[in-house]
Amino acid sequence: MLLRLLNRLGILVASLVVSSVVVFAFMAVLPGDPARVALGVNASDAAVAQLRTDFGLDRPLPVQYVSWVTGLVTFDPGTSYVSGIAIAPQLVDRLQVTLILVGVAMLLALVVAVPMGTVMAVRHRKLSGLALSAVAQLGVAVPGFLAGILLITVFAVTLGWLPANGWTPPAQDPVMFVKQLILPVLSLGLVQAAVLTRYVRSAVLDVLREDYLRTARSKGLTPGRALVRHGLRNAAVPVVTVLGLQLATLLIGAVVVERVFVIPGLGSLLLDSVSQRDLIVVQDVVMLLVVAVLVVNFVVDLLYLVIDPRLRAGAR
Amino acid sequence: MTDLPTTTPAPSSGQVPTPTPPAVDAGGPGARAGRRRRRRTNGSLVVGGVLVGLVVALALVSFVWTPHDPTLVNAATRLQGPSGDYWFGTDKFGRDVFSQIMVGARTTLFVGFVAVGVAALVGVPLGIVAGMVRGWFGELLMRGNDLLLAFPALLLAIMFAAVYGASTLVAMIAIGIATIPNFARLIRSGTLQVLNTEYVLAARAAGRGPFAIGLRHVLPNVSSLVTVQASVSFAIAVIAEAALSFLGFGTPPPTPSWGRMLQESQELLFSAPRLAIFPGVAIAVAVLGFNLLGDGLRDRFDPRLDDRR
Amino acid sequence: MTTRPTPDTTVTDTRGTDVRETEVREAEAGGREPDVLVVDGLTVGTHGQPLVQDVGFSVRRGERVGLIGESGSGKSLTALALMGLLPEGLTATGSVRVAGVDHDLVGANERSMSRVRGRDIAMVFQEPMTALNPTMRVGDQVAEAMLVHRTRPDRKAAEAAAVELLDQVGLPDPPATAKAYPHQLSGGQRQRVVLALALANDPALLVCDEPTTALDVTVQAFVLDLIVRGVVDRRSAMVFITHDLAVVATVCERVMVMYGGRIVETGTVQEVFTRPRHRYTQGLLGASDLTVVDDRGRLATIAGSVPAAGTFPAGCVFRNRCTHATSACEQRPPWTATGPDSGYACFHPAGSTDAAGHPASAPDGEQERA
Amino acid sequence: MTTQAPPVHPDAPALSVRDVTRDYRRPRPSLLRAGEPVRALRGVSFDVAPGERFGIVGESGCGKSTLLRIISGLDQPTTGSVHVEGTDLTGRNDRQLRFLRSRLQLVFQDPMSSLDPRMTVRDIVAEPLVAQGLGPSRDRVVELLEAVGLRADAADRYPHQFSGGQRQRISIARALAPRPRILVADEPVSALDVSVRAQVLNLMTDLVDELDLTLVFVSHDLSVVRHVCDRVAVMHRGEIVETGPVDSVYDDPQHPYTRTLIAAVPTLSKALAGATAADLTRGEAS
Amino acid sequence: ACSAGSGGTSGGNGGPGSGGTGDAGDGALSIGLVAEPANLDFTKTDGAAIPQVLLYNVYQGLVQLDQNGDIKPGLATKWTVSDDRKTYTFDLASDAKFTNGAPFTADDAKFSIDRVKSAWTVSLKSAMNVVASTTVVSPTQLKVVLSKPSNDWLYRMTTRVGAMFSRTGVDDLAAKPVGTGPYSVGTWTRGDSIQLVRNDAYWGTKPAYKTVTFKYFKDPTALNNALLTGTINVIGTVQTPESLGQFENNDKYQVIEGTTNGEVVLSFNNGSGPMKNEKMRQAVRYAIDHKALVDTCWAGRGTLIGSMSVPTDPWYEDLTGLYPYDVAKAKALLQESGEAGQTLRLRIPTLPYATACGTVVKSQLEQAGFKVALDQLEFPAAWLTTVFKNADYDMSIVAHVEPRDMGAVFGDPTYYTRYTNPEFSALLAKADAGTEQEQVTDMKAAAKLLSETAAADWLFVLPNIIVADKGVTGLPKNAISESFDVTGLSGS
Ligand SMILES: Nc1ncnc2c1ncn2[C@@H]1O[C@H](COP(=O)(O)OP(=O)(O)OP(=O)(O)O)[C@@H](O)[C@H]1O
Ligand SMILES: Nc1ncnc2c1ncn2[C@@H]1O[C@H](COP(=O)(O)OP(=O)(O)OP(=O)(O)O)[C@@H](O)[C@H]1O
Ligand SMILES: [Mg+2]
Ligand SMILES: [Mg+2]
Ligand code: NI
Repeated sequence: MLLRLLNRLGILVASLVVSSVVVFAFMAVLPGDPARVALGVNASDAAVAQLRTDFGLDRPLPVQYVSWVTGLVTFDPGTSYVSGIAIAPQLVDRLQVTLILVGVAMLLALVVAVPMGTVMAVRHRKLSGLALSAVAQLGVAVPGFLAGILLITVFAVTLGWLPANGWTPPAQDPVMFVKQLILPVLSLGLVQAAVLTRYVRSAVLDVLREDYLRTARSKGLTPGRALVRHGLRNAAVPVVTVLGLQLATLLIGAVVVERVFVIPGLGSLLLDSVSQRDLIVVQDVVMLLVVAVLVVNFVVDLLYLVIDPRLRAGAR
Repeated sequence: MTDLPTTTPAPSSGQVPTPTPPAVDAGGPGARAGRRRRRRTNGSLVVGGVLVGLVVALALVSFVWTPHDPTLVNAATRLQGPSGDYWFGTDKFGRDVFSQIMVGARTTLFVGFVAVGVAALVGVPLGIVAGMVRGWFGELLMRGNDLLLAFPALLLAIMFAAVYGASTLVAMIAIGIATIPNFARLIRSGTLQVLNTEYVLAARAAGRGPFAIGLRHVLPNVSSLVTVQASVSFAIAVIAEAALSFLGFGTPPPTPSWGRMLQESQELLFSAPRLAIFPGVAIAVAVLGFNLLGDGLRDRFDPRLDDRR
Repeated sequence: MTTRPTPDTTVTDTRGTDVRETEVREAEAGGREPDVLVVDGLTVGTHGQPLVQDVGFSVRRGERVGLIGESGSGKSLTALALMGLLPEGLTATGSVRVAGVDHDLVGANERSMSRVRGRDIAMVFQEPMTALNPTMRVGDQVAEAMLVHRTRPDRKAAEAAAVELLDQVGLPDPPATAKAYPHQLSGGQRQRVVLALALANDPALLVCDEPTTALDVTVQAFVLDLIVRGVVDRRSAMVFITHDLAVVATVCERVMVMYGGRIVETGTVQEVFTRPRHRYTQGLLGASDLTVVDDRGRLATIAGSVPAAGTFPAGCVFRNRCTHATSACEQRPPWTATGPDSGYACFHPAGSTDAAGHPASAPDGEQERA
Repeated sequence: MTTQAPPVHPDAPALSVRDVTRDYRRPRPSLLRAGEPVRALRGVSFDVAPGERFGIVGESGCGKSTLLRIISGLDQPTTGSVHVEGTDLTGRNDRQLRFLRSRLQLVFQDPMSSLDPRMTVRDIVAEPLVAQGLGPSRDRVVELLEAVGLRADAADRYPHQFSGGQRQRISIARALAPRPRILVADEPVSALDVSVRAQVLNLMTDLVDELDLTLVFVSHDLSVVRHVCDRVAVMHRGEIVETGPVDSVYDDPQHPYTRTLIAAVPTLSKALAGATAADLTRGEAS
Repeated sequence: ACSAGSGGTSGGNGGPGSGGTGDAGDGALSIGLVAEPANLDFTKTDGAAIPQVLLYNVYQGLVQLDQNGDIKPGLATKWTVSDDRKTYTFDLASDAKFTNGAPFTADDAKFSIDRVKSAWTVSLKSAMNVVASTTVVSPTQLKVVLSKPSNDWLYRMTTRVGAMFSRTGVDDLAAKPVGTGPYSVGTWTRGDSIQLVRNDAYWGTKPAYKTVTFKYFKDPTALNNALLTGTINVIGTVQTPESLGQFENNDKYQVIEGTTNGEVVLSFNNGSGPMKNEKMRQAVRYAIDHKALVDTCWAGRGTLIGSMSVPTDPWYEDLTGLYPYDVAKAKALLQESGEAGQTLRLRIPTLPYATACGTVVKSQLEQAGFKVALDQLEFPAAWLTTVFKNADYDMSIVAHVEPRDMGAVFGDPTYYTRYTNPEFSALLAKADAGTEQEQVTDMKAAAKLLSETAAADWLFVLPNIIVADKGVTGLPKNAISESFDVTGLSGS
């Protein structure tokens, strides 16, 4: 078990190293000069060159890479080219925002999807199940930003129940924080819930066909209890996989919803930085995302071990 | 009248009693390993097929005919409501919305084909090779593939747009590349399953080389997986294109695209909500269609669903 | 116990309505064990297509009855119908009564069925690999069977009882095994766990659906022995399904032969396997015996193969593979009782003098063996 | 282009297996530690004379399939050697083993999974011919189908349209296609029902007689082997514990394991003679 | 029209801040804008976003621009110009103080002006190239000597280049600006808002709102929604003119429409390619129906102009008549030019007005027989590199929002328009050196020349549209300075 963990950890580290090279190389080929963007339209070539030196962009690429990675490892991701401001606190702020948004949305998705998907699977031949499926299908078919626009139009602009957009840190004004969180979380969470529901449904359907569920019923468990006691845990493996993937893609995928709801999240930071060619910030954000994705995958892997004893090594 | 079973005289080896195959469906599940595939028409498949067919039809017809020129700006006809002449009305440029929806269907399909094409063309061979080649090379392929998974589609699309400029093609290649790992993973596990079957062993015993096995046995047998994954990826690509157009990284004007129509309609959401509704519904229909098609295909190809148990 | 020919509806009705009355009557009648299971006119099918038709039989306490037949003949569906565990889309009609349960199992709702399952009637399934929940310790799975029915006061007692049961089915180091997950056990061991949980509540009736088909011969022998001992010790009735004639002969006292969704012959093991009457039974016996070959070294076979469900011929279901079939077989052969517990459904039974095609009215073979 | 087929030694045994061992590596539990090996075969040796019908019995997991794969050149032994008609197979890759494909063919256990569900019967039966460049003639396929008792019109259908027994016939037809001299069968009837089993066994014995094939027949069911074979080897945990003519092994087993195995096989005659399940576990042949 | 600074004694007593009547209250105001500054240091970072927030509000210059485009006193109470028009003498306010507590003196003024040349990096610093020397006459008097007469210099002093910094307050300009203005920078939530807090030690009239928050909305629709739901009180500049209907028909809101310096230019590559051909350029100008264009892509809101000056410029002249919409003429010229078969690459930045106008321009040109390929280039990076730096384009659309930028855009042959015309350059030079009257005359001539040679096509001037809650008063009608001046705002 421990060895397996170490093994996974080794793979994680190796992946991180390779991705950092990939990310860096990608940035190196990105056309557009951060110095020129920072200096504006009429800047002289000399001034641009000077700024490039200041940014360290004139050094050979390997040197730039090493200094960047060294910075990352020592939690000093550098200073933004464009704003000249340290990146670390910004990353922390933005990540916090995105994590709250995505976390709460995924929670909502889970809370909606698990029961709904289960019911859909159990009643997949009944009208109620089909109706639920249809709802979920429609949910999947609506892009998140469209859902957001609709929600704003109805609940904020027309009914005036909730603010249309904005973000208030919870420490500053908890009530406002919650009010502003509701709509974005709904538009992100419900769409994700629709996707997740379908996976839950198919996982539960698979489990429903398993022999051990029949065994459980033959013991005298009602179908419902059999499913809860024996089925859901086994259905969890594929669901956890999808959940991990969703979480990972949402960190950046939330950008559209962030845009619609004017939320200063990681995705918005990335978009802005890309357009301003604030390469060092882009690099850091992308790396942060990659780390997040890999860590999420790592955690999902560990979860497998928790869920399914067959996967625990040394247990044979 | 007797109904003795017909025995076919076995030519060289004496009498081997052989049952006459029933006229329609020979054999059937007789022996223990008997398995029967029943091809049911399922609702998802039909509805999905119809919706996708609708989108395809719109796109095809738009090549030969649209009610109006979808890119013709005309100040005189701007913001008209639906009428006999302009079925879905006109937008702020005075362009016919219905014509744009029709031509937009082309973009949508193009988007799907490029994204899914890139993903499948790379992902499927990758998955098969990674499944067939054992040892460090296969391992390396899969690790690289996992790494790609760490770059979400939208991220790649935005970065590609930054490098190569925003265009539908670039966006969709990025989406396609980001979808490669999904295909590769799925196909690899399918390949491993196929490779574990005795018919592959039999093919080797027959003298088939690895290439022929990959092409003649593995590929056909994972093709249903590919079909299902493709239709679902299609839906995802359509949404991604809409989102990218919304962010300004997608299809550039004036090429009609549903995503961009939606974005352009935003400022008129209150005065002319139909400008948002028509493309919104179109996107939903296309996505729904491809998703349903995928579900239907999955059900149809799932041996467990029509297997007797 | 009686095997009920289906046309004999009057008997069916009276017997079907109240099992307990019957039990009492029979028990009083002559020291015979009471019926634990009475099945009548059981038909299983999809919308228009019957897969099992008019099956009727009963099993007495402590009796071990085999159900044999080729793959696809409807054995499993019959067993699942008894348990009320038919797969979706299939429905059963007729009646299934079990001693100690005051309602018919056919058509009973899930809630009342779940009270019956695992306590009055338990089942052992074919595939030991998939019949256990891979994410739950086997001890807990066995204990659960008792906790569901509250046959043990608390979890602790149930767990102790589970260890005890695992010991009874011959698993090594029962406390440790109870803590193991299914994948840590071999196929034979797993099948023993399944057996333990079926026996947990001393069910009146144990249904085994090919419990050893997936096992090695040596392991099979062991498991069969355990099953027999388990039901003998508990004086449970057992329905044992297999397609292996030798296994059924080893384990059971009586045997029913199924073909095309119908019971075509029934009798004691001795009767059926030494003097088969139905032509299908005869063919099956011939094909299974690898020691008997003709002059060219070839085994006896039944021509053709089992038709797909729903494509069995009308009349005698076996007639399109039967070398003795005549136009008479286009009618459904009536049940010919050869004893209280035996009979067959064939116009041209083996062992009768009349090869031309009239049912032998009183088979004399019966007396010989009696 | 093709590698020169090695000559056939007329006096050599059809098959000669010497001290074959095969270790499988378990997948690595970690990057640092290699997986522990599974010893599937531990020094197996035997000869099969031309025209002989040789049986191998043993319980699940004892290494029968591994052995067959090695014999058919689909796997390489860890140590030891295999000669087919005098030619050493060890150390040859798939290309260099092409000569073997026309001399030795295989029939597998599962009639469903051994036929590619997406190929027509024609393509399946013709596959060895195509693969070996022998030219897939329509006539040959029909001829083969008829040889195994299938109608010619079966060629255009797909495996799922056939019953288990019929599928196993297709499998046999495919094996016979390149006119092999050695037929290797890995539990070809254990997935079949008794009645179908009899049909397939009849077909196999007929064909072996007719075509004068050398047969290597693997089964876990000793009575089937007894019916089909002349000589039998009993395997246990990767080793051959006993070999001899079938009848003598069956009637007078020497090794204790053989005895348990034989005893555990339930038979009608024993059962009717009053043998109980308990008797089967005792390990004594009755 | 241009008065301030001419006679040399434009008096101003109390202080700047044109409005600023109300008592210092506790109110808070929230203004929605589109572009957020990357940092607060406009000495090193270009773009309109920083001065929009900081200028006049946090930083003040010696002089500043009023709503009519006139130069008014700022930190300088008055100034005089020598006869050779080279020496400017500024009398400075004596009670002005920086937010770091330091008093504002002539030393600070000298420091600030000199610092432009030494420490600034943005290209705007070239406005100070003409300064020969700065001399502190007394703590309240500063003398600036120019190397040559320049009308433009004093005008530039009203922009950010003229902002006054504290000698002890330039360490962290990016985050902590130190100015003399009525507001100081409070909290800045990056990606969201910048809050200005009233400077209670301000030397002039104190503004009405205690805090003014600039909130940033990338998405124009979100901006509208924010006002509709009360998150903000003012939309600084409406980017979606089509959406105005919902505010105009609602008596909770007021809509103020004025003008800006932003000429939306259909720029031509005068240096190479098909557009080097003057006939082509003229043909394009004839082919565009400006009225229809502004109607479709900017909801008819916007002023049509015919050259590179806006109505608030002193030398403005309506030149729309030079190239009336005439498809027939366009077609004829196109044929004459000999470039008829060429595909024109219209490479536009990813900005809302450019996208909208590009769509219309393409359609109109195609109707006149042109072949147009539309390319969208990501703004700023890709557009800057491709169009601006490398001039790899035939036509583009961009709003030149800098004030009085005729010379900047067309006076420099290396500028992306690649317009070379000695006659035009000469006129510009003359205008800069002459008196105000001469300046107006020469600039008029220059504008006309520019238009006649079809150096570009001027689509329209972006309107300044502000939507606000009804009660907010003192909102600037025109956006002609670089500042969003909040000092005069008050509410009911
Ligand atoms: N869910 C189902 N839907 C439709 N037909 C079914 C279903 N389950 C079983 N059948 C059909 O019913 C018939 C009887 O099946 P059953 O499983 O009872 O046979 P069996 O005798 O148990 O065979 P085996 O020995 O293979 O287990 C078969 O022909 C089968 O195809
Ligand atoms: N690819 C493999 N990797 C690791 N172990 C293997 C592999 N193939 C087989 N084994 C192991 O080798 C041993 C022998 O396997 P083999 O398949 O030869 O047995 P068998 O006698 O054919 O069994 P069965 O009757 O189940 O087919 C088994 O313990 C099995 O688990
Ligand atoms: Mg069964
Ligand atoms: Mg094997
Ligand atoms: Ni008959």
